[in-house]
Amino acid sequence: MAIAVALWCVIGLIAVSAAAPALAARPQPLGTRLVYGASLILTGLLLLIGIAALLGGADFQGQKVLPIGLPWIGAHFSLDSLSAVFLIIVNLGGVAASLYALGYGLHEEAPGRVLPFYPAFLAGMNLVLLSADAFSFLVSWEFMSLSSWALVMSHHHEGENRKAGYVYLLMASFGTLMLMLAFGLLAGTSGDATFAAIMTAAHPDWISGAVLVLMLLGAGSKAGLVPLHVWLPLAHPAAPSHVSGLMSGVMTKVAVYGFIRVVFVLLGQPQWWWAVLLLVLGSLTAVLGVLQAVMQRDLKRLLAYSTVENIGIIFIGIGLALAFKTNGMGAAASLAIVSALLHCFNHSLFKNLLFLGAGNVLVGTGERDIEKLGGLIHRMPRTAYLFLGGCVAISALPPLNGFVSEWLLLQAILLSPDLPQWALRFLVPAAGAMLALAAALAGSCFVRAFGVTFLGRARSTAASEAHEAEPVSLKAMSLLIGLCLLAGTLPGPLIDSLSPVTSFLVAGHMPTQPLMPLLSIIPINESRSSYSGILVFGFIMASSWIAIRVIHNFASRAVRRAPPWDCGFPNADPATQYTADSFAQPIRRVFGPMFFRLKVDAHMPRPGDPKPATLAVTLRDLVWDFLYAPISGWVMFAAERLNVLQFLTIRSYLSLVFAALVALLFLVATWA
Amino acid sequence: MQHFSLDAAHMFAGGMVLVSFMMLYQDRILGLINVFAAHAVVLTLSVSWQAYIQDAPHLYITAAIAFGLKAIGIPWALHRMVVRLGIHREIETVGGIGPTMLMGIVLVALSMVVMLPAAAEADPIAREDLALALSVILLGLLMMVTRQNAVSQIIGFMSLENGLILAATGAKGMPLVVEISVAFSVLVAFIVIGVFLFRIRERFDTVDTQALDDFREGRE
Amino acid sequence: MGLILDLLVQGTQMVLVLVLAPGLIGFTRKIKAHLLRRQGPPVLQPYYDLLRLVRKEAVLAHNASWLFRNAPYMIFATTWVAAALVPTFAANLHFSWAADLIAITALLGSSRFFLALVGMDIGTSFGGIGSSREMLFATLAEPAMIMIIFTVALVAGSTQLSEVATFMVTHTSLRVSLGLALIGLIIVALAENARIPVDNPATHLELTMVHEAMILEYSGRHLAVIELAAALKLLLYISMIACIFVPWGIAQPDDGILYLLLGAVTYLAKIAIGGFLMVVFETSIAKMRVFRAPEFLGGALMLGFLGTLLLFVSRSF
Amino acid sequence: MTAFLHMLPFAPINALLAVPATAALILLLVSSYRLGAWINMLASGTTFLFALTLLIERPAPGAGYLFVDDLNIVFVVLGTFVGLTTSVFSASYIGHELEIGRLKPHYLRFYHGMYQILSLAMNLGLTANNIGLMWVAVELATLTTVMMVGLYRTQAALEAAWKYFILGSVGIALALFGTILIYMAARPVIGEGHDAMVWTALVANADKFSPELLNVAFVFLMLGYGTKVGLAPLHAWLPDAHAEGPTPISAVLSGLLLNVALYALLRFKMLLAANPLAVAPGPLMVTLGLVSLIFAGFMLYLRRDIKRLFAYSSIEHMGIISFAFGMGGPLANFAGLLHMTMHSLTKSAIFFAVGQIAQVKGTQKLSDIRGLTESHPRLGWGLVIGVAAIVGLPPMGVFMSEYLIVSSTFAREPLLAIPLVFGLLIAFGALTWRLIGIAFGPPSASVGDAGRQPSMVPLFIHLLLVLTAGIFLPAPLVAWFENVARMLG
Repeated sequence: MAIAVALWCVIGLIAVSAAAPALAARPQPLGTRLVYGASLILTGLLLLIGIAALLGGADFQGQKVLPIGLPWIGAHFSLDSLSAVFLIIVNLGGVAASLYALGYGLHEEAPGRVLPFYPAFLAGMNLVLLSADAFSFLVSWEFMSLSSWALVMSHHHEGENRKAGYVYLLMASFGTLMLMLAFGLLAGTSGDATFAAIMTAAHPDWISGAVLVLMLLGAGSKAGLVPLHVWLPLAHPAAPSHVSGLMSGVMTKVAVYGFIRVVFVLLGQPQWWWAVLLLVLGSLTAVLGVLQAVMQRDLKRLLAYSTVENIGIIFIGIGLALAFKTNGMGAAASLAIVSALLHCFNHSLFKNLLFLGAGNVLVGTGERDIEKLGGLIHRMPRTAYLFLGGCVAISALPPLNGFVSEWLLLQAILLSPDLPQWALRFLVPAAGAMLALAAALAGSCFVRAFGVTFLGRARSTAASEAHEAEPVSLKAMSLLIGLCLLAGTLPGPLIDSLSPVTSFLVAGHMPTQPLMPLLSIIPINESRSSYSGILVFGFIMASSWIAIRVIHNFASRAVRRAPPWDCGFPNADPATQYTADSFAQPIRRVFGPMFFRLKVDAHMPRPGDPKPATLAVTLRDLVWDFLYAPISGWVMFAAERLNVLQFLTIRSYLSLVFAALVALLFLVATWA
Repeated sequence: MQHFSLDAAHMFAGGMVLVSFMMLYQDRILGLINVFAAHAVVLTLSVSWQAYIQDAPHLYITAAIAFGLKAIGIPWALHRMVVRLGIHREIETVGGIGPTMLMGIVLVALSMVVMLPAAAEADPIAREDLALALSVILLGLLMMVTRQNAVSQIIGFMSLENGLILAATGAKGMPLVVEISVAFSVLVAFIVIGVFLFRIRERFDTVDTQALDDFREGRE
Repeated sequence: MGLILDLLVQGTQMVLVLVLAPGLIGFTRKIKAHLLRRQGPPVLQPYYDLLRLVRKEAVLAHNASWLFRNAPYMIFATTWVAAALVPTFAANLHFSWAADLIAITALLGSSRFFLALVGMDIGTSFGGIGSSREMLFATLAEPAMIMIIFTVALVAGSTQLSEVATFMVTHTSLRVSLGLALIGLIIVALAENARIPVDNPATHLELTMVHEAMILEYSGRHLAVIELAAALKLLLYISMIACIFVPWGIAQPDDGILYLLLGAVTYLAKIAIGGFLMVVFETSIAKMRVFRAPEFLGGALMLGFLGTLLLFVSRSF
Repeated sequence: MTAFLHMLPFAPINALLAVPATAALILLLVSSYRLGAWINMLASGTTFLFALTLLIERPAPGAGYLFVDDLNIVFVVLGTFVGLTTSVFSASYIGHELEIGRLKPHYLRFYHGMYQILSLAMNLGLTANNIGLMWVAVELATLTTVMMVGLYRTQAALEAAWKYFILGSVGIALALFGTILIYMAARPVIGEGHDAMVWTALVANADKFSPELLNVAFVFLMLGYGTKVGLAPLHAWLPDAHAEGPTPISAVLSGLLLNVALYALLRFKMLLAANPLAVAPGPLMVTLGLVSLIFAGFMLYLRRDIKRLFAYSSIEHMGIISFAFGMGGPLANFAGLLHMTMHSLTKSAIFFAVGQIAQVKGTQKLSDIRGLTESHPRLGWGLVIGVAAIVGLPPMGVFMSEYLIVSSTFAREPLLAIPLVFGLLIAFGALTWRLIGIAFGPPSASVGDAGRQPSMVPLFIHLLLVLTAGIFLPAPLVAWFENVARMLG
């Protein structure tokens, strides 16, 4: 029943999409409001369905077969606890983004390029979650890519964006082809590609292994696993901000869903080396992603790189879950998978929030380069407040939600000494160290992002004349920050609600989280570790309240405004502030030579020479340099070489025919 | 009688291969045209012989077309054209006459190797004919590939076609042979007219290729 | 009844750390002055300073934002909560379940996060320098801390400090990993508290300071709160080291009042010794260049990682 | 309906030939180009209707030179449909060409006549129950298209026509030799004369033919008809012929003529497959298919002419289709048929768009065509959808066929799937790169108006069909395709 309603909602989204070109052509506020309003309602419904399916259990789950798609098997759709979890993630993001766009969308210069694809994008993501056969899954998957690609291309006048769109489309197609191969292997020669049939079939070890690798290539490229992440920081920022938020916060989670669905549900018993692969890739992704993020000057690109980092963290969690599952450690596996799922949820909240904040900044100032911003906290106080909340959450600081999932993941890592495989035992602590490093770097990254953008003094007139965003957009962000706080302070019910998923995926579940005492969460048992978000939050609130009360009541409340002190040498020029690049300099100096082939050309003129000193910093993306540049080089080389064949004389072409004929005749002669 | 008819058919077909070799050897255009005319004459004889032994009068039409068009009409037209365009000089070859001849021998051997076992069940006339016809076809192709002059390439194509007619007439009782030979004659006529009309002088690739690059795809 | 006592002990602990923290600063300054053959200010001087600061009016730069005014309380609150959660004289307090070692580290991370932000709020170059360097140290110190926590947690089977303390009292044994962790923890503590050789708490030489650079623009009550938070942090680290590595004497909340008193006395002795050792170390070493500090902290990270690995390996035998 | 068909004084199958033939004669006499265009559309429409009647009732097998079975009816219906839509597109396209003076009215009389003769030739080739007749039809089709390619009489157009002509003639000669060999193989079994060239008889007796002779024959047929299909390395005529001729002809070439040649190949493949001793034709087709796919993929990168670009994409898709048929088996054959259908529809739609683009931009140079979605939204988005379909993005039909090909290949022969996927990606990279350049960015200058209304209709009809097929294939169609796939073995 619920599945039917969900499908109707998706159809509704597609219908909105189809009607959108006509609406976009109308006088603007109306069309924009109608499209986003409809999307808001439909995603809201889907969200409710997701919640009902997760909490209500079997009553709200189910199967449906439609006579479309691949002719022999039709299109299978189903809703189970796993898809319900991601349905919640996707549609929560959809609700927030649609709400936000009710305000933000009015600033869109070319609504005709956004409105038709936005609902389609939402529909595509939902369809991926509902699909229960390989073909529908792939169609939905690629439909999702294609509609988001169109959104990326909506600001197509900038060459950067066109390049981003190209790389994105290419990588998306690569991913889909890899998934196609994976499903080809799974479905076997029979061609029966329903998930139910795949699940019941037995897969030899080498097939499962190959499928895992293909899934890593396919789903990993969509999620943004290093080294397949290159498209992500290009494409996510290029889209309108609410779409960037959806792509970063939500679409990457759909990729994670695809990975979990295939690897945990369809493949059956994992092998331990899978975990090794995942842990290595995950750690690499987390650290490289965040290091790149620290170096970025483009606010939205910074956020996109931070998405790469978080995907790394999620994959570490998934890898751990696989490692535990292989060895039959159900409780530990459930802890790891819960941490990964929870992080998916959390990341979708705060990354969406941050992108929406970046959207406000973009609308308010027209700038994405943080070096040209500064002091926005005065002109856009509410955005600043909300963005700060997002920064705290993503930096994994208590009492917000980012901390909870990373804490759970660290707890899961602490269980790894019980693993029997040596490689894993060495690898897991290393992954833990990388995770901690990534988390710490993320802190730095967001201090820099918030500090340079919102604090200090305006570095350009655009920044000094910024204006606050629409109230409705701010409401959408408030909704997200509220959820961040809720998930951070009361994670217990969330974890409890995930238990059907964990028993489904890894045949184990975490201890039922007691509501009392102290509303704390307990990964394994009480004496091992516990954390109570609400209590920590309460403590912090109470003690800061006490501090303020005490000081204001018993001491001075007087305030005097004065010029800044700055050790006695305040300089009125905003250019004397610390810039984003200078903020990143120490980290660049420590990690740059290793990860970016850092080159610094500092040129100081001799004393007396009036020429300005120059400083040139070059950072190379090693993944690009060593993987993508050579590949595109080879392709172009081959194209150049083969292109000669376009300019031959007819005689030469005849010679080709002749040669083919003679060769084949030889073949036949020797055959006989 | 059976034996004799087989020998005669064999002789004519072999004659065609021989003339094909002569064409490969020619390095003057006018000479080449003459040899081609001889090629067509041998074909005419061969087809007539087949018409006789197969008792298939319609093949005489084919023979007549071969004689009228290829032994007389086209050589005459080509003669005039060559003279008028002033290209009755040496033919540029690719790789020289000697290697081409050698290659030709290899091709003949190849067609024997391919066809003789393949057509083992066919009756002997057809078998020999087929093998020799294949040789003629391959030699014709070889000629097209190794000559840079348009006229000699046309001649190569026509000798290839002669090989086809040889094969078709050799296949006893094959229907549509006449139609096919007519269709081919139309094709050949088109080619000749094309060369003539579009003044494709030196080679098939007509005009100045540099100029074309502007319009077509030059290298980036 | 038990609950009330629990809450009472918990409350005592919260007040105790607050009261003790400036004292520890004063004590270390005094010792340091003695070691340098100076008279030094009285031990109670930090209390006087704080009182004086609190009474003064606060001077804010023209472009200071709301964040600038509110952050000191956030910094103080998170540090205080963290400090209150570390067992001092008694373990297994009622609220100790609220957060484990990792959470305590993260709480300190929160306070640092806000500190680094306010360093950038006024838009001065010194503030930026301070924040930038502070975050660099943090990027290395935090993973080091996590690895140390791993080591400890794997030995004790818990990340809960009270559990760790109880375990250490009952299962005393010498372990290489713990030794490595101790050294690592000391390095982290020095860095986190802006002590020599990473930073100099007493300096106002602009280009070398880190912590002081961030709070350069603060005055009056805001400065007082931040200073108090810094003092709390020092106390917290020393308590933490004491609680993990020399947990003897820590009382349980349901022990008698006598045990609690005993715990308090031993605790005082422990932090005094801790402070003393720190000062001795500080006076015997020179401050490093800023870019030597990453190597120093990297060392702590390596030690922590080594400790963890050794444990993983030793488990299998 | 059936009763109505019986009331007709002639069999519908003959009408497939008679209508174009009559129309051609009339068209050669009509001098007004408008009237000519209308007659052309009318004749194409009538032919299409008659082709549809074949779905309802087929002529009895056996007698006559023509026959209809499950296989060729797919081609006939598809071919006449594309012929119809192209004639509609052509009407408005040619009008514009006339206005700008690229074509003269008396060329058009010739053009329309040729169009119908081409239609005749293709219908004959598809329905002929005689390999000799089929060969003649294919040659006729080649000659007419050569004429049409050279229609503009520019240096480049003549060059392209000439190249096409020469390479096509050689191909046709090779095919003829193959045909003769097939006859030779059949003669001892079936007996002399007409019967030994009749399809139905050939297939029925193929298992008794000399396998060696069949092998050699297939080599010649593969190369001969393969030239027409445009498989690398026999493809050289194809890009230039597409690029230099009038765009409706490019659409017909890609959407129709290549299919006719492919159809011939499939017939002979069936013949070989029916003989257990003959060498399997599959590997040869797979190899040539892969070579074409990868080669064309690389060639796409450095193209500068928009029509040549899509011509190479046709080579690529012909490669995929031959690959699928070469793989064989019900799934791959089904996929091959579907892919062929989808490619015909999509590629001709793309050429419809491209023709208009070249007209509104006044150039075929890729570098001078930019920002179409902005300057001509409907045309631009039409092209975007078309290219998205042709590169195999869902929810278009090509995606379904590519999915079937790739997944079934990987399940059976993993090593073959790797070059396949590689080729697909290479081509994808080039086409999307070009697409982004054409459709997005700041628009380049336009010369003409946005094109006439009617010519958008064929474009969107084709795209709609492709979209529908990607989502929903009607059960009868599936059953029918499955039947054909089984036939192909």
